[in-house]
Amino acid sequence: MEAKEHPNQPYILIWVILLVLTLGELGYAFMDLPKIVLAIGLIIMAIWKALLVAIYYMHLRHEPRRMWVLAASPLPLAVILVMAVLTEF
Amino acid sequence: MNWSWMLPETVSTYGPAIDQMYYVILVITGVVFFLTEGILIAFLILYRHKEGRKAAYIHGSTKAEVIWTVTPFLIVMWIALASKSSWDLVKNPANFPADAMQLVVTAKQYEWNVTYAGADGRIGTADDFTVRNQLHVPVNRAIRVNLRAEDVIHSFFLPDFRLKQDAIPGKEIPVWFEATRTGEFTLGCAELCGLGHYRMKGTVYVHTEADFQSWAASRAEEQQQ
Amino acid sequence: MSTAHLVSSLEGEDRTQPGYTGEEHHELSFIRKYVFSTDHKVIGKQFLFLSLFFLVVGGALAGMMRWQLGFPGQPMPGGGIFPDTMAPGGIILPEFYNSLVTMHGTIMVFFAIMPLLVGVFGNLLIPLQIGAPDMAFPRLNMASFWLAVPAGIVMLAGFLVEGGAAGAGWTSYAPLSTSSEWTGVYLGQQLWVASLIIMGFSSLTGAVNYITTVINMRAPGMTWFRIPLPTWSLFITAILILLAIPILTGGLIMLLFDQTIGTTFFIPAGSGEPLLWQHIFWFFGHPEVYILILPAMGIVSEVLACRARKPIFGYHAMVLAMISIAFLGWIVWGHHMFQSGMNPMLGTTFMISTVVIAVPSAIKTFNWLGTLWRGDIHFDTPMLHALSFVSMFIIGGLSGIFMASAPVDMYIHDTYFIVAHLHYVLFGGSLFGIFAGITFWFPKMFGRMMGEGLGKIHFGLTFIFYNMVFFPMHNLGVQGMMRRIYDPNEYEFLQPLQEMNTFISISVFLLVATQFLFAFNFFWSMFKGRQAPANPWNSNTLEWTVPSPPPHGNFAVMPTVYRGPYEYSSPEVEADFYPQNQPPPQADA
Amino acid sequence: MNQSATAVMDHRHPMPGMQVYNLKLGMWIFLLSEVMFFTSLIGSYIILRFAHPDHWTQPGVVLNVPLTAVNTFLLICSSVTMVKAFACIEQGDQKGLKLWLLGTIMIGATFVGIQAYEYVHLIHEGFVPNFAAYTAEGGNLYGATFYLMTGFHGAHVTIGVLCLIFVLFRAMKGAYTSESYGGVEIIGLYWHFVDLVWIILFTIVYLL
Ligand code: HEA
Ligand code: HEA
Ligand code: CUA
Ligand SMILES: [Cu+2]
Repeated sequence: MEAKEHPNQPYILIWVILLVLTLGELGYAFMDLPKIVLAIGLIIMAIWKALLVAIYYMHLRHEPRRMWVLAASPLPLAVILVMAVLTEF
Repeated sequence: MNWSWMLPETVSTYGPAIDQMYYVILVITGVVFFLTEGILIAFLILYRHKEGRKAAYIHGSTKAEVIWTVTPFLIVMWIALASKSSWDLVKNPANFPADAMQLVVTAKQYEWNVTYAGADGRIGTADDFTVRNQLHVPVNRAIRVNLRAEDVIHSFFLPDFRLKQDAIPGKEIPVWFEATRTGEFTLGCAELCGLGHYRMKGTVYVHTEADFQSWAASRAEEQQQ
Repeated sequence: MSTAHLVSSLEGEDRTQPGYTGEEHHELSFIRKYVFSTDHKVIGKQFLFLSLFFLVVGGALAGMMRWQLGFPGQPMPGGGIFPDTMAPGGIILPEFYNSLVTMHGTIMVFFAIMPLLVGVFGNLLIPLQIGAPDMAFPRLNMASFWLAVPAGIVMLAGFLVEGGAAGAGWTSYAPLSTSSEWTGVYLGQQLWVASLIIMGFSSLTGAVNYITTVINMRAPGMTWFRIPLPTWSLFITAILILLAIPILTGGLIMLLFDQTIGTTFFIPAGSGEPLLWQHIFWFFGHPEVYILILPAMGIVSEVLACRARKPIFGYHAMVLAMISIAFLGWIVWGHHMFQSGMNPMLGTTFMISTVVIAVPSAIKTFNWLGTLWRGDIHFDTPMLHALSFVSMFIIGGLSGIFMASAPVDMYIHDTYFIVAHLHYVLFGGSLFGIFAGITFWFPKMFGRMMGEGLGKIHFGLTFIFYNMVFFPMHNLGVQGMMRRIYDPNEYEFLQPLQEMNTFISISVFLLVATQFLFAFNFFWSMFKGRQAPANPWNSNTLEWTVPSPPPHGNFAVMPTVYRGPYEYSSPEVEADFYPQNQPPPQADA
Repeated sequence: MNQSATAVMDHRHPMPGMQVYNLKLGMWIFLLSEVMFFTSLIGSYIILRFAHPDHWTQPGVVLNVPLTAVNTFLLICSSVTMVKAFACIEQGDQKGLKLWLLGTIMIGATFVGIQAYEYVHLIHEGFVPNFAAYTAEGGNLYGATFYLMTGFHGAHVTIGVLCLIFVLFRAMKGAYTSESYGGVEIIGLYWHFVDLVWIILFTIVYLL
């Protein structure tokens, strides 16, 4: 069984990273920076955190490659929708 | 009964270009239609079941498939690119004639209100006047219509001018047209807007320049009183 | 520990072990067997009856609409039964007409064609064609059907409440659909939203099930490129459903809040954006129309190959074409919004992506023709329907090219040209595909053959009347007749078209009358038809290797698959077919 | 062993499939549709905000960011407890499973509680989704989209808590073993996904 092969997971380490990132976000958000710089930084940190959760907690890194493809499949659609509609305004 | 595939006469400057695009597509699709349906019928006759016939054991042909992928691709891409110019001409405000006469058309359930600038030539001033369900324009002059809607979405449809544009509440959408001959034409609503949608119509009166001026003057006067 | 083991302990029984034959050993009560059944074949039949019922309802609504258009302002025969809020004295009111159009479109799309294709054939065919004993999640499958039923009831309830049924079109454009002040419809509009949200859950549970089943439950040897095309198409359709429906659900929820609790997502008076609704709707809506055609394409491919006794021409190309249709389907939604006031640059982008989608359709069309070429064509009823699918889909697809050209669409948008297009693809395409599918798999479903003579008469008349109904609509559109118009005679320039409208309406009545032949044939054959053998069409795919109808659990022994599904007229064997699970002659047995 | 079972052993005809058991695959597939669902909500928020920048206020003016930061912290912790529960049952540690599950449930419930508290406060201050009744600074679209997104996320957490209670209930009856832990794994997937959505929401709604 695939799961048996990973008894010692860096779960706690990831937890610490997530916390640090959250604190980082909080501090960063209230810095006096141009809006766009803020937005980019925050989005990068959010995506980073989301990826950590998906890869470690949802065990994507132990899944076959096909599962990655599956998991990523809706993302381009989401981007297309939002980007296209944004050009309206 | 009128089984014609010919479009009715068009009276706008860009109408002929749009009609031409339509006819080009009609010819292309017509050819494709007769070709494919003809082949289909021919095959049905040629290869109908007969005693002792065994079908050919063929899984496909890469060459044929490449041909019938690339050919339609080129044709349809050409259609899209050829359509682009009339589209930009009509709908892209950057390409609108600069000296166009300005009007405001406000749609609401179930009427069209057309606001003219009045004597000062500017909209939004006291001498503006508004007429209902009538759109009076001079011939051979570009008209820029700023479309508004008060309640729900309507669609400003001038079939003889080949123009259609939705009017959206909360937005002002510009379109333009230029009539090539005088006469009376239809203004319709082409977007379902409630139970009176079917009767939300008006008339377009295309006047000569002189007639238009005198009409406008008399309306402006009426408005003053 | 094996995967199968794990599943077994979760599900209480081992469904992936070979030789698993289901629960047939213990007798099931009537309720468990026919009402709350978890057997995919029974659920498929339940969907069949449900959606045929809604097809009849949708047809009846269409008939009433056509009465008004053909004979405007005249009392409907038998129309006296309607209350004065709908049709006083049998004369249809404008607001009732709007409800008819809306409910006709909605019911046909969401409650007739979609469940017919996805609910019926998805359930019936997927496990049988891949050699599985049942769906991956039989109970979820049952839930899918039992969500569709209340959704349908809620939808129909619109006709009973005060203010009548939803009347803002099947596209329900905001802000019209957000307030009774504008539609005159009260609860009906909200029931419409609620119903579609529930129906969305039904479709979603189905989709999760189909995708898992196809990925995980295939019999040994059933590689991706040995999957029969109907299953392929249903698999791709399920992915479209999975990703498109939630977008609609999100939009519907916002719409419902706008209608009920005073939010203003789509209401400009509260700085909402009406165009946002249109984007959301069509981002779902265009994939939706491919949801409505892809399974029919799969069915037709199967029937064509089988009845022409010839391998499908370009199997790989067929699969790739479906995948690219599904993919491109996500980036063309703007073609419904060319005249909506969207950014014209964006319009150009959508025009280009839209025409490109004609290419995979072209591949499919020509491959169907290629399949017929040098075949041995048997004109049975399913084949006739499949052939008319091909020829009618060509018409519908080609009319799509006119609209794809944004400047031409400027004139024909929201005219009967669009109505003609959508019925050519949806009736000429999807519904003929469904007729082909029903007549082809009827023996597998009910264990009896469908009447062939009556079937042919039904086909012939339907084909003729159908064209008499919808072909002239192109001409109406070319003359400029708008859609969703209660009485075209209001417009002077449309008055000369009345004759044609009457002609169409009379043809509709003939078309509807013809369908009684089908209904009769259907029910008569169910009870009195000739007993069907396991494989009446000499077909290759796995569902024909089991008895008609297949037993609970489908396969007595798990089949092994040796080859692709369309090995007709193979030189390797004497017969002109070569079932997928038949071992090769020189097998080292 | 019957004939078909031999076929499975036959190396020329391997069992196709993902090498992922049905339930897990199904959950992943379901989560993809959830991605699209939240796309429609979050996407609408982005678009509406972009179209009406004046309707939105700076972070911290209306919303209580520190409180929600605590909530974010809680949800992240609950992901760890969840994954610990899963790690325990993988090793066959029944007691650990139950304890960590219980912890996850408690934290999840606290999250929902804090969110409810936050809602009550905000509504009290006049930050409501309803247009007509809107009083606070910023415009009603802000309120409407805020409640829409956080509300549906909260509903997901609530459903997650209920499912976890069900799983805990089954765990008490010893339904899971180191051989059979699918139920724990898939509720875990769901739970982490909900956490993941919150990570995005917190950034977009509270910080940007
Ligand atoms: C099953 C459903 C289905 C299918 C398959 C299609 C297929 C297509 N549709 Fe259609 N469409 C609808 C259902 C469908 N549509 C519905 C319901 C509406 C109305 C919604 C509403 O407003 O209520 C609509 C509306 C609609 C519009 C909006 C019109 C408007 O409102 O103004 C447009 C515009 O581009 C369009 C385009 C197309 C195109 C380009 C295709 C293409 O996929 C077609 C491709 C096929 C072919 C082209 C034929 C085969 C190919 C060949 C034989 C090869 C050679 C061809 C060439 C070289 C041209 N459709
Ligand atoms: C999805 C498929 C579908 C189907 C099959 C149909 C079928 C028909 N449609 Fe419809 N139609 C739509 C989808 C469909 N339609 C949509 C999406 C719209 C747009 C709505 C909108 O604008 O909002 C529309 C709009 C529309 C209009 C435009 C209305 C307007 O704009 O004002 C018209 C007008 O004539 C029309 C007519 C018809 C007719 C006469 C039929 C006939 O073909 C009906 C014939 C009857 C049947 C096919 C039922 C027969 C029953 C059986 C075969 C089963 C019997 C078997 C057993 C009981 C065992 N339709
Ligand atoms: Cu205004 Cu239709
Ligand atoms: Cu489309």
